[in-house]
Amino acid sequence: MSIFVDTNTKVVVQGATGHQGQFHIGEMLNFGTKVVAGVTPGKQGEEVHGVPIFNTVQEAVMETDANTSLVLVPARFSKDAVFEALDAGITTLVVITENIPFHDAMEFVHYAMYKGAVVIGPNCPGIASPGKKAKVGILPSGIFVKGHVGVASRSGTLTYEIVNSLSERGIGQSTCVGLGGDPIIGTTFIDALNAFEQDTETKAVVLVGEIGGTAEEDAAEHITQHIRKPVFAFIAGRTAPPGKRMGHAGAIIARGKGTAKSKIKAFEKAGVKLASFPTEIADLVEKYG
Amino acid sequence: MSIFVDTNTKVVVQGATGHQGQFHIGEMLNFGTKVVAGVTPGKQGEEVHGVPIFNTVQEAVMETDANTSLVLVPARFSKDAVFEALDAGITTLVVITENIPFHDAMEFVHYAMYKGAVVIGPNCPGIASPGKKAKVGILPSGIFVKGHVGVASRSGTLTYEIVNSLSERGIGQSTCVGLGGDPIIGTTFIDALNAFEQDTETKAVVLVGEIGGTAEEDAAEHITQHIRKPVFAFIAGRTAPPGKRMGHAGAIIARGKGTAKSKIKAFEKAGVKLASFPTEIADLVEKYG
Amino acid sequence: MKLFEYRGKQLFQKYGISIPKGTVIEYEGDHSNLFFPCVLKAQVPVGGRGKAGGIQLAQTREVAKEKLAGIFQMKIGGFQVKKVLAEEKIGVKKELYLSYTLDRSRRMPLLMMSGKGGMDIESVADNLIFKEWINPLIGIQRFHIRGILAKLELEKDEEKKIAPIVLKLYKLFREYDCELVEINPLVISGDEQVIALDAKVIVNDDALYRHPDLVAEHQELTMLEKEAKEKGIAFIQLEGNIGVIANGAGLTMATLDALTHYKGKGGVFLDLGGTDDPEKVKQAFELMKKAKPKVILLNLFGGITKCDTVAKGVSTVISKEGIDCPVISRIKGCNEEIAKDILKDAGLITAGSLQDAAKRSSDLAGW
Amino acid sequence: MKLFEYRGKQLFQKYGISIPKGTVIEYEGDHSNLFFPCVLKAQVPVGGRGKAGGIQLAQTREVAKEKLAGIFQMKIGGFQVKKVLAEEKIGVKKELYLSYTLDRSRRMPLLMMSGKGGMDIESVADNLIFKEWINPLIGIQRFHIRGILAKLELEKDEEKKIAPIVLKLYKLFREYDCELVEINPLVISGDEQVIALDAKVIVNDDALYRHPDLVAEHQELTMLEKEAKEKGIAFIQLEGNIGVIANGAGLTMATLDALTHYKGKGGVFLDLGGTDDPEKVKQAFELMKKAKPKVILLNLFGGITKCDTVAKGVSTVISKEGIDCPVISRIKGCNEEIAKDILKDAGLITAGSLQDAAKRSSDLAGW
Repeated sequence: MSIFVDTNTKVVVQGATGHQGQFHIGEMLNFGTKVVAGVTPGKQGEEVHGVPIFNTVQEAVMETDANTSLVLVPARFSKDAVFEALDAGITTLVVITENIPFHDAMEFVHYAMYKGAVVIGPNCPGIASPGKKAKVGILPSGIFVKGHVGVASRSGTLTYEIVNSLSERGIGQSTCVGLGGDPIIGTTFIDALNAFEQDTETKAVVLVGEIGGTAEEDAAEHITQHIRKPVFAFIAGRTAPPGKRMGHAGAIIARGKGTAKSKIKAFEKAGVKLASFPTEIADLVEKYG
Repeated sequence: MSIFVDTNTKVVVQGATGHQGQFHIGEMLNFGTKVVAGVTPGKQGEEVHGVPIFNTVQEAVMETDANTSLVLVPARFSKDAVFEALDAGITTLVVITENIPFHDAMEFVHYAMYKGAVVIGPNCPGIASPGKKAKVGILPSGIFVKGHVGVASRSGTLTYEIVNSLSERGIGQSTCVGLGGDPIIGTTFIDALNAFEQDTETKAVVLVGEIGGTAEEDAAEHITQHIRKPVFAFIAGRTAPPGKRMGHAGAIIARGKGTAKSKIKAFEKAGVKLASFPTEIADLVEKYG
Repeated sequence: MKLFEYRGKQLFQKYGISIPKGTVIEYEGDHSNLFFPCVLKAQVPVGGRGKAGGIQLAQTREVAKEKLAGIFQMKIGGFQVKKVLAEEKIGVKKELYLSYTLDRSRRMPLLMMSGKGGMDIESVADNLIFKEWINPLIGIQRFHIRGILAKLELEKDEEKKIAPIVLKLYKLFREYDCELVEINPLVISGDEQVIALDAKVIVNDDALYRHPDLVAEHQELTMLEKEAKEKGIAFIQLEGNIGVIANGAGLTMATLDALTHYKGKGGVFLDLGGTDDPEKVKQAFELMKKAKPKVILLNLFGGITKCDTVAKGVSTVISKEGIDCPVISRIKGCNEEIAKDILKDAGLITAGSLQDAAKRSSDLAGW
Repeated sequence: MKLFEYRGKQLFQKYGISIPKGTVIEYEGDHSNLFFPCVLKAQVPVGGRGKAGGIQLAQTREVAKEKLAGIFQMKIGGFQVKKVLAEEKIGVKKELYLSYTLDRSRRMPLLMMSGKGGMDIESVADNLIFKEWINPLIGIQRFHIRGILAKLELEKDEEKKIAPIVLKLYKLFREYDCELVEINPLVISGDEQVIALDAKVIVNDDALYRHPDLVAEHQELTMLEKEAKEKGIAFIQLEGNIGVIANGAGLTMATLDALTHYKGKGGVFLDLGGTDDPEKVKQAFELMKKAKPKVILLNLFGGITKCDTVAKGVSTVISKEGIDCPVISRIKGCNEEIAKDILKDAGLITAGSLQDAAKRSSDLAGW
């Protein structure tokens, strides 16, 4: 198993013919991902790395049975793209695009719930399962090793660093999912934890959190009540001052909420093992067994 | 068993203190229904037949664990009332109110899907299960007898007539659900058929259809593919001219669609036994066994 | 409520959808605003006016006067022409079809477009009509429009001009609580303008209270139907000569159907609905009398509406005003016996079953 | 983007929410529109101005001149006062709190109201703050407003006046893509008017393109932060003296945290993000130099952003303009070895691990 993506994952890329689209279709194919279609209005009939391009997601789904969409379209067209994918029957969406207005994200996250679909992101690097040869997103392929640690993270590069250090120690990953750095995201730590708890391939979970919001506090409470697998965590932003957006739109201490202190305290209370430095996660997991 | 209502049904009545509300709370209580709360803004603390009144559905749900709502509020406030009930966690709604704008109904029907809730109606008489002593609506109590025929209908009085004639012959009912006479309704024949097919208490199904739309044609196709229990039907409006609304907003032959002829043909093709007169349904069911 | 073409076009204009230059002629001699050449279009709430001669071209004032006189004499589909719309003639390059309706099965607005505009859409092959469903939780989105336009095989330039029309028409459809808005044809003119040549707009009656700018006109109703509508009674005039009163729309329809079974023909559909108010019953019965049926068939199943309430209302009218046609009644349900007694006293014939009542009514009506 | 109080109040006015009569004073000598008595309110993008003396009452022109001179001298929360709002004084009967924010956990707008207006909402007891969540699929509905007002124990008459304000503020919140709109206090005045005494409006930066009427001002940013924003670089000035450059927000934060672990203090947060463009790296490094840190710590994990691209950008700046502070780098990932060579050639110190780099930077910065 794995979470959110597996060997049945068939990817359509929305925004396929742009620079980013072309590059990452190639990278995903190299990873072994079944990229079956691309969508760019007006470019029906073209191909990118042999992948056929369609005008609409509906046509792509009808022709290729795509079930997962990678959304790479610019922020101001993203809501439309997500709605289009959902109405076309896509059940898993990975939204890479950043700078999507929050109100747009709120609308499509709830519309996805109505459709019973999973949205990962927005403003996320995507998801990769090395064992299932399924990568939907822009994560660097080389850092992954097949294994039993599930990783869920609000950040990108920091996660690559952590995954890389796990891999260097021979600690492989079941699935690594980047949840996104925005305040409004479709899949939360709780959703990822529930999926990892169910996933027979995952033996331990690593959460990479940061300041802003209460996602980590919510997760801590959820872990206490529902999660039996060991959880490790790193929280970025211990030194961030209130009121400043630390690079991510979601990484901000606002109105007294979202401090690293509060998150660390909540995790400690829930028995989660915390690392002081990113690469220390590998030490903790190794020590655990 | 039964469908949509059972012994766990706890009813909150929205629009409880009006004339209709007071009368039907009494009737439902007499039927044996667990009417646990009423809602009328500004009347918190009052009682109707001993049932406590609350300002909001949320308070009613918190205090009484109501899970089903009967909506009796005027048409122009109905959308708000349905949204309120859904956000308060109500999972089954029976909307009696007629003359609700279609666009309002479309919105709340889909919002109910998002919430995973069942909406019966609008413009319907409600639902009754004599065996479960659960009636949510305005159907006359005296006509029902406990038994094994499931009835789903787009009309009110016509259904009472049919149910009454079944009861007079000693043919009891598992559940009788009035789906509503509007073009936009929450629960369709297909939904009711699926529920009756699952319901161990139901041995045969009676559908009461009428002109307008393609609900009967859709149902006929569904019966062919998915329904194993015997189905009997009556279609009203064989003599209705195109373009006239026959009393119900939904009973109209528009743009060549929705004729009785097309419905009868579809049902015949699906093996549904059709009655020429309302009371003939009882003959057919009796003959069947 | 079905709007007249010219009224629908006023709404189009409000939403920025181009329409031909035109003027409404309110009576035969009203020529002052005419221009030439012009197309004269009878304003009636039914289709088929073209075939009936309700659309005519006039090149000069002379011809226009003559043709207007003719059109104002016409009855089309039973409706007297009372207004004529005079419009400039548009040079047509392409004719498209564009509409929004309600899809009852999916409970959503349905957008339909076709490259085959200008003809009855029901006669257009299915594979030439393209559809997009608009989920009411999100409303229209760019992808709907992009998707449907891509299928119409238009020039890029035409797509760009039509896309905003598709969007604006949805706004009108939603904001005016429409059951139908249809532009057939939507034309691309010789000078590359996109113009709505016709307008069919049906507003949901139940939402009219939200649109005080639309005066309820209900042009498509007969005089008696209008009177009934004002009184809140479901009343429909049909072709036959038997008046049917019942409580509940389904029961009323079933009663009409039963008549047909016995070769009778319903002339009035009158549904008392769920009322238990004798005054309302009285009003309804008076309305029925005005329709002058040859026989009246009263079919009741008493529940919330009690049989005796209806019986009292009916007997009040008969005892006060008399009645000049036979009334057959069939009564069942709550307070059935009391009702039967009242009606017998009033001189009505009571039948045992619907079949019996329908047969006797049909025989009496002698169709 | 946080709007100044007076700008927020202009939006309130646009949405029909009453505000006190007032005028904006653009410079110290700008007295022409003043009226008396008036309240003088320093316009700064931070809270706490009341305690800092930024709100003062003036009964006469004399007093106003004197007080304005004082206020225009002030720096509040690090921000020089550049505008003052002069408002009529409102007689207060009741003070309420009203706001809409984003609930990140539920992914919905959150409506909050309290009868305890006029104080810091964080200091109000939880059971005195009432909440309604607004599902974005349906937007605000009557029941939300009815429900929350019922809990505030207001007079019926007051409820009726406040309900439309709650509705209008939601519209503003939604239509202007806000992260926060807050009225604290919303007052019922002595003469029973409902008036917004303060206005806090934060518009989502990413949606500013939809609001061309709002000129992006970003009053809350420093000069260098504004420059960075224009160039699309994530750059934040902090209190310390070590400049941190990394790629990715999480990694940059983690680098700052590592410094703190070794008693160092970050002075600049500079996130290169996912760029692989040497020109952008160059711009970012120049910006870093302008911030004049005592030490620069460069921490890279190469993936999409290749290590050598960053190294090239940095070495270009150093070779051209020189550098007057030590630069410690820690490089890992894609093209790590090439990058290390480039940086060594440019005279940078390379460290083996983040811990090592952080320790050496902190020691050099000598905090």
